[in-house]
Amino acid sequence: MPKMRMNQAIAAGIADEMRADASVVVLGEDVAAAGGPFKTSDGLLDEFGPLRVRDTPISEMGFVGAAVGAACTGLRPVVEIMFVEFLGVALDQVSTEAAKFHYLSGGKVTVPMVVRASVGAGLGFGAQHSQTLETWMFATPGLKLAVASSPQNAYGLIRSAIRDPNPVVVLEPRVLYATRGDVETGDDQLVQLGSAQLAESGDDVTIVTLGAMVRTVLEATAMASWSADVIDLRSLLPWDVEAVLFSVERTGRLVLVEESPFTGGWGVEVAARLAGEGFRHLTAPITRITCPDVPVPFGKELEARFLPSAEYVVSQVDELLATGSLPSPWWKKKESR
Amino acid sequence: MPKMRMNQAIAAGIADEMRADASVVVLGEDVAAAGGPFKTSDGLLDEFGPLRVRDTPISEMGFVGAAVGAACTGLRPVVEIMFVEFLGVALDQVSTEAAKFHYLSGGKVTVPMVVRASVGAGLGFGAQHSQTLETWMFATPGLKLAVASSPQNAYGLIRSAIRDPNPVVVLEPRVLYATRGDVETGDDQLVQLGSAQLAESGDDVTIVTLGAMVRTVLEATAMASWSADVIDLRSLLPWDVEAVLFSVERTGRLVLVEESPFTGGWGVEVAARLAGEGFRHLTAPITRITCPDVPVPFGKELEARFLPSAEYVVSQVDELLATGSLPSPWWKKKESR
Amino acid sequence: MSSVPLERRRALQTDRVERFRRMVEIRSFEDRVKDLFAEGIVHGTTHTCQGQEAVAVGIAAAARPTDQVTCTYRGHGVALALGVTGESVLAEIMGRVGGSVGGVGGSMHLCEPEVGLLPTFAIIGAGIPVAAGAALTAQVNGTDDAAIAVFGDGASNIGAFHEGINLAAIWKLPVVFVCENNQYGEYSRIDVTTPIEDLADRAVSYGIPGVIVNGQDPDAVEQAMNTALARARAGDGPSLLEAKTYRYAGHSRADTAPYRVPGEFERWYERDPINTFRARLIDEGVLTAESAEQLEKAVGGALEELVAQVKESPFPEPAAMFRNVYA
Amino acid sequence: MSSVPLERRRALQTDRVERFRRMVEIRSFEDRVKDLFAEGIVHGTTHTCQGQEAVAVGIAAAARPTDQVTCTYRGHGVALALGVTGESVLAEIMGRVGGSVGGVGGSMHLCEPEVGLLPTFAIIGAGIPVAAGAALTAQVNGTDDAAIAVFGDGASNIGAFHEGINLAAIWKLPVVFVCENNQYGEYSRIDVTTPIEDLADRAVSYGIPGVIVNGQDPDAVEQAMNTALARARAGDGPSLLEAKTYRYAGHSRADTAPYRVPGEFERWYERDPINTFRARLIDEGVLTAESAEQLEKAVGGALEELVAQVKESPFPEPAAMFRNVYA
Ligand SMILES: Cc1ncc(C[n+]2csc(CCOP(=O)(O)OP(=O)(O)O)c2C)c(N)n1
Ligand SMILES: Cc1ncc(C[n+]2csc(CCOP(=O)(O)OP(=O)(O)O)c2C)c(N)n1
Ligand SMILES: [Mg+2]
Ligand SMILES: [Mg+2]
Repeated sequence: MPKMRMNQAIAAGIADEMRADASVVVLGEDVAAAGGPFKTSDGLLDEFGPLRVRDTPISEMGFVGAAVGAACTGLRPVVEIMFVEFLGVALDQVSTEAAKFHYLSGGKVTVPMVVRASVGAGLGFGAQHSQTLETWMFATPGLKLAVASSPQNAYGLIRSAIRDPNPVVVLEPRVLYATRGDVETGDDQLVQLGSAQLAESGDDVTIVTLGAMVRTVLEATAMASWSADVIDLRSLLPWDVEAVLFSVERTGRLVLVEESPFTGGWGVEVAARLAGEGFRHLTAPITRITCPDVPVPFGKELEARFLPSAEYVVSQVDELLATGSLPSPWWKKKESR
Repeated sequence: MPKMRMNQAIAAGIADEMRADASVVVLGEDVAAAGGPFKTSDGLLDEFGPLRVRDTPISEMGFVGAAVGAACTGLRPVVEIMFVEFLGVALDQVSTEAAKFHYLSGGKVTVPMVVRASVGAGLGFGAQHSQTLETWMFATPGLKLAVASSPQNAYGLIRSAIRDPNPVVVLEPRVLYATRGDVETGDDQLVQLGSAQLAESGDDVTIVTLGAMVRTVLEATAMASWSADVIDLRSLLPWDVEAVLFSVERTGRLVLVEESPFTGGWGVEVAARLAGEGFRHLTAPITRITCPDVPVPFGKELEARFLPSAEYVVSQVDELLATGSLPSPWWKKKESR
Repeated sequence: MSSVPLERRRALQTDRVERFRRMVEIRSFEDRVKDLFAEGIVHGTTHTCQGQEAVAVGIAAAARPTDQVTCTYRGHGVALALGVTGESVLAEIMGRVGGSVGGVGGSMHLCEPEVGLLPTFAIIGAGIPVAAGAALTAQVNGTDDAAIAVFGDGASNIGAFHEGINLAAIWKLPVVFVCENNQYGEYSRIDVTTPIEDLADRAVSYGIPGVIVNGQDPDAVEQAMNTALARARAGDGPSLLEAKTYRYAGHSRADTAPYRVPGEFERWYERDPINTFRARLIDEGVLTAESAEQLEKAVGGALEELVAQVKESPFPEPAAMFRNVYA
Repeated sequence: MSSVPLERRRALQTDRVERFRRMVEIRSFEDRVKDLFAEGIVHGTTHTCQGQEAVAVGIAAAARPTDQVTCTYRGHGVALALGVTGESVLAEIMGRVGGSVGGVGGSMHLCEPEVGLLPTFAIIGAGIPVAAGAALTAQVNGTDDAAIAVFGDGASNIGAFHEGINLAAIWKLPVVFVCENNQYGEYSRIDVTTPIEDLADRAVSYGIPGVIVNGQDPDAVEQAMNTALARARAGDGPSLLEAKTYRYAGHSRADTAPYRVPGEFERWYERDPINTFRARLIDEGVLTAESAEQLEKAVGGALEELVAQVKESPFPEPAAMFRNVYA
C-alpha cells in the first residue's frame, strides 16, 4: 500500500474526483501555481490546468461566494481556506447562503461545494492561526461538517465531501499534514459522512474524539492500565450518535477528548446527547478533556501545555476510574498550574 | 415604576451610560437619525449629537472594526448589528480581533466595546433573519456574551456591558422589543454579567433557559401540574454554573428550553457541564427542548410550530416526570409531524 | 421545452408593448402587496420596488433565460420581469404552498432557475460574488452565457461588492454588475453613507467599464445591458452599470419614508418610468391612449383575480419545514 | 514622561543619520531573525521585511508618538521604526517573558501603545477599519492626533479595505492608509490577483487623494506622510498612499520565493533603500563612507549582543497563558 503524507492524500483525493468529474474545480489562495501553502493541491494545476485550478486574490468572502454561485449552476468547487480563522471574513457565504439555498429554493437549487480549512495548534502559529472553531459551523442545518484525522480518512472524506450534493466543510488538522501513513486509494475508500470509526476497542471507557486528538488518545491508551473504545467521529454534521450510544451502553463511561475550549467546545453536543439518550447507561460523570479557556498561546512549551497530552488523558481517566467522580482539569488543580 | 417597551429600556440604558461617560459612542445602520430600525436608540442623536451617535454605511466589518479601534484607544463604542446573522460578514473583528487583543497586547490594550444584535424568530423575517446564533460566539475566550429576556434586564445588561472593560456581545430577542414592562432605572439596576436569575422557584425540575424562551417557560409553568426552578441565565459567557448546580442538587432533573437548533444549540454546554459536575445529583435524563434542525421557516403557522411553545414545554416535562425517561422531540413522534 | 415563465420571458425579448405591460404589472403588483400587508393579512416584512420597474424590465429584455441572475430581497420586480409568474411570487409572499420556494421563504426568498433566477439574497452584497461564481461556471464550461448581479446603492459599501467585482475582473468572468441606485439604503440617503456621487466610478478600482444608465428608461437599460453582456460573452470581462432610479415606497412594509428630502419624490415622479415609456410608445404609434388605458385596466383586473385565488390557496403542512434541508 | 521606546522614536524625528541607522538596524534584525529560524531554534513562523525599511522609517519619522498605528504580521520593521526596542521584538519572536506581549504572541503579535503601536494584525485587512476607529477616537475627543494603517498590496483586495476606507472617507476621519506594495501577496505576484497597476487609483472609490510614493526612499515617504497627516489633522479626511517597494525575503520563514520573476530582485536591489539613502547622506556630507561603515558595524555588534542576551532570557511560566484573557 502506498505511503503518503496527509497533505498528499488530500491532493490525491481531490485529483481522483477531478478525473472522475470534469465539474470539480479548485479555488484558493496559492492553491494552483504553488500547489497550496500546505501542499494539499500539489500537482493539480499541471494535470487539470488553469481553468479548473485557480489562485484567488485574498478575498475569502469573494471566492467562497463565487464557489456558492458556481455550485448552484453546475460546478463542484473545492475551496481552500488556509487557516479556519479566515472563515471569520466569509462565514456568511457558508452558513447563511450555501447551507440554506437548497431550502430557500424549494429544492430547485443544490449547492455541492466543499470548503477545506486547516485547523489546530501545535506549530506555533499563535492565537489567530491555531484554533479549531468547529462550533462556528456546528448549529447549522443544511451544512455538513467533517474532520480528518489520518492520511487515509482525509483521502476518503474529501472524496465523499466532493460527491455530496450539499455544502460540506472539511477541517484538516494542520499538524497532521506531514504525517505519513498507508493510504489505500480508489472508490472503495470513500468515508461516508456521518459515520464514526472505532479506532480501538476496549471495555472500561468510551473515548470520543476527532482530528489531531485521535493520535493523542491512541498514544494514551497504549500506555494506560485501562482499555477503551476509541471512537473517531470523523464527522460532526451529522455525527454518529448510534456508534457512541452503542459503546456507552457497554462501558457506562463517556470521555471526550477535544482540541477546543472547555466552554462550548464541540464535545458538549456529544455529552448533552448522551446525558439524554444514554442517561440510564451512564455509571460515571461525563468527562471532557479539553484545552483551557484561553487564546492559543505561542511558544513550544506553552502550546504543549495548552493541548491535551497523552499523559494528561491517562491521568484524567485514571482518576475517573479510581474515584468514580469527575476529575477537575489541570488548570483547576492549583499545583499543576 | 415607569413602564417601558424593551426597545425603550435599551435606549434608556444606553442614554444613562452616555450621560455618565462621555466616551460612550453609538454606531450602526440607521441608529441615529431614525433612532434605530427597532427604535433601540431613539432620542440618542438629539441628546448626544452627531459626533457620538452615528449612522454608518452598510459595512458591518468596517464599523465593527472601527469600534475595535475606538475601544483600544479610549472610547466605549456600542455597535448595533441589526440582525445577528449580519455578524456573518463581521465575525472576524469580534472573535479574532476584539476578543484576543487584551491577550495579544500583553494586557497593554483593553477593548471595552459592546456589540448589540437582535435575534430570534416569531416575526416572519425568514430563514436568514430569524436565528439566535449564540454558538457563533460561544467558544471564544476573551469575549463576554449576554442575552436579554425582559425590559428590566435589557436595561441592566446593556449598562453592565457598556461598563465592562472587555468586548461584550448582547443579544436582544427581536420579538420582545415591543413587550412592555416595569423598568426600574438607575445604577442599582445593573445586572452583573455571568449572574443568572431565578425567575421562578419550584421543586420538580430545574428549567434553564434565556431570551425569548423565558416568557414561554413561565407560561408553561403557569399551566403545569408540576413546579420548577426557572433559571434565566441572562449571560452565556460567563454563565452561572453555580446557580444551575445549586438547583439541580435539589430537583435532580435538568431541562433546557432553547430557541436554537437541536444539534449544537447553546444548551448543550449547560447539559454537558451538569452531566459532569452534577452527575451524581441527576435522577433523570437531561432533556433539551429546542427547535428542529431546519432553517427557520416563514409563515405564521410554520414559525409557531418551529418554536417551542408553552404547551410543548408542559407536555415534554409531563412525559419526563411520568416516565422518568427522555421524551423524544415532536418531530420524531410520527403523529405530531 | 417551454413553460409559462419562459413564455413570459420570451414575450419581453422583442415586444415593447409587453415590456410596458410588464412594468405596469410590476407597479400594480407591488402596490397591491403593500396593501395586503397594510391589511395585516400577511406575516413578516416586504420590500417593494415601485419606481424601479424600468431597471428590472430592461435587464430581463436584454438577458437570455440561460443567463444567471442574483438579486435582492427587493426582488419581486426582477422576478416578474424575468418571467416568474405573479402567482409564484405572491403565493411565496403570502406563505402558500404554490409559492416560488413552496411558501417557506417569504417575500425575500424567490427562485426560478428555469429563467435564470438564483435564490434571491436577504444579506446585503452576498449576491455579488455569487453572480461571479455563476459566471465562472459559464467560463469553465465554455458556454457564452453570462451572469448578472442586481444590487442596491447601499450594497456598494460592503466588502462583498469589492471582493466579488475584483475577482470577476481579474478572471475576466462574463458578468454584469448592476447597481440600482435608488438614492436610499434603508432610511439613509446615499450621501450620508457614500463619499462619491457616481457609484459607476468604482469601476476604476477594477479596471472595468463603469457606466451610468438612466434607470427610468427600459430602452436605455436594455441598450447598456446589451453592450455589457456582449463584452462579457466575448470574454472581455465584467462591467459595472449604475442605474439611477428612485424608490417610491418606503424601505419596507412599515416605513413611510419621513426622511425623504422634500420635493425629491415629485422631481423623480416627473420622470416616472411607466408614464415616460407610455408616452414614448404613444408617440411611436405603438400604443394609443385608449389601448394603454385598456392594457392597464386588464392588468389590474388580472391582479385582482390573482389575489383572490392566492388568498384561497393552501398553506404548507408543518412537514414542509423538514423538506429540502439537505439534498 | 520618557522611556527608551519614546527616545528611540524622537531620535528619528529630526536626525537623518538616526533614520539611516534605524534602516540598517531593521535590515540586520530581519536577516538575523531569518537565520534564527533557519537554525530551528525558534518555533512557529515569521515574516520579515528586508527591502521595505524606508517605508517603516519614513512613516515613523512623520508620525507623532501619539498617532495610532495598525500594521501587519510583517511588522518587525514598523515596530522598530516606531521605537519599540529590538529586545522587545526579538524576545516576542522567541517567545520569552521580555517580549512585547510577554512571549505569548509570537512574531505576528507585537504591541506598544507608548509609541502608538496597536496590536499588530495576523488577519489580512483587519487593521484597516481598526485604524479608522482609532481616528474616530481622535475626532470624538477633538485632539489633532491621527491614525495610520499599514498593510500590503494583497490586502487591497479584501472587503475590510473597502469598508474601512469608505467609512473613514464619509466621516472625514484623520487617518492615513499606507499600502506597502511589495509586489507579492504570499506566493502570488500582484498581477495574478489584482486587475489594476496602481493601487492608489482605488482612492477614486472614496473621493480621497490617492498618492503613489517611492517606497525605496525614506524622505519621499516622510514627505508624503507629512502632507497626508496635515490633511488628516486639519479635518479634511483620509488619504491613500501606495508605497512601491519590494520584498527581498520570501513570504515567510520557509519560503525561498521560487516564483520570483527572473531579474526582478536585481532590478529592485539597484534601488535598495539603504544603499540609496547611504549614498545620499554621503553626498550631503552628513555621513562619510567610513562613518557609515562604522555605524553599520556598531549596529551589527549591538544586534549580536541582543541575540545572545535574549537567548539567555526566560520563557513564560505556564500560568502566563491565563493572564490577560479578560481585563
Ligand atoms: C449585511 C447586511 N447588513 C444590513 C442589512 C439590513 N438591510 C436590509 S436592506 C438594507 C438597505 C440596502 O440598501 P440598498 O443596497 O441601497 O438596496 P435597496 O434596499 O435600496 O434596494 C439594509 C441595510 C442586511 N440585510 N445585510
Ligand atoms: C483573511 C486572511 N486571508 C489570508 C491570510 C493568509 N495570508 C497571510 S499573509 C498573506 C499575503 C498578504 O499579502 P500582502 O497584503 O501583499 O502583504 P505582504 O505579506 O506582502 O506584506 C496571506 C494571504 C490571512 N492572514 N488573512
Ligand atoms: Mg438603495
Ligand atoms: Mg505584498
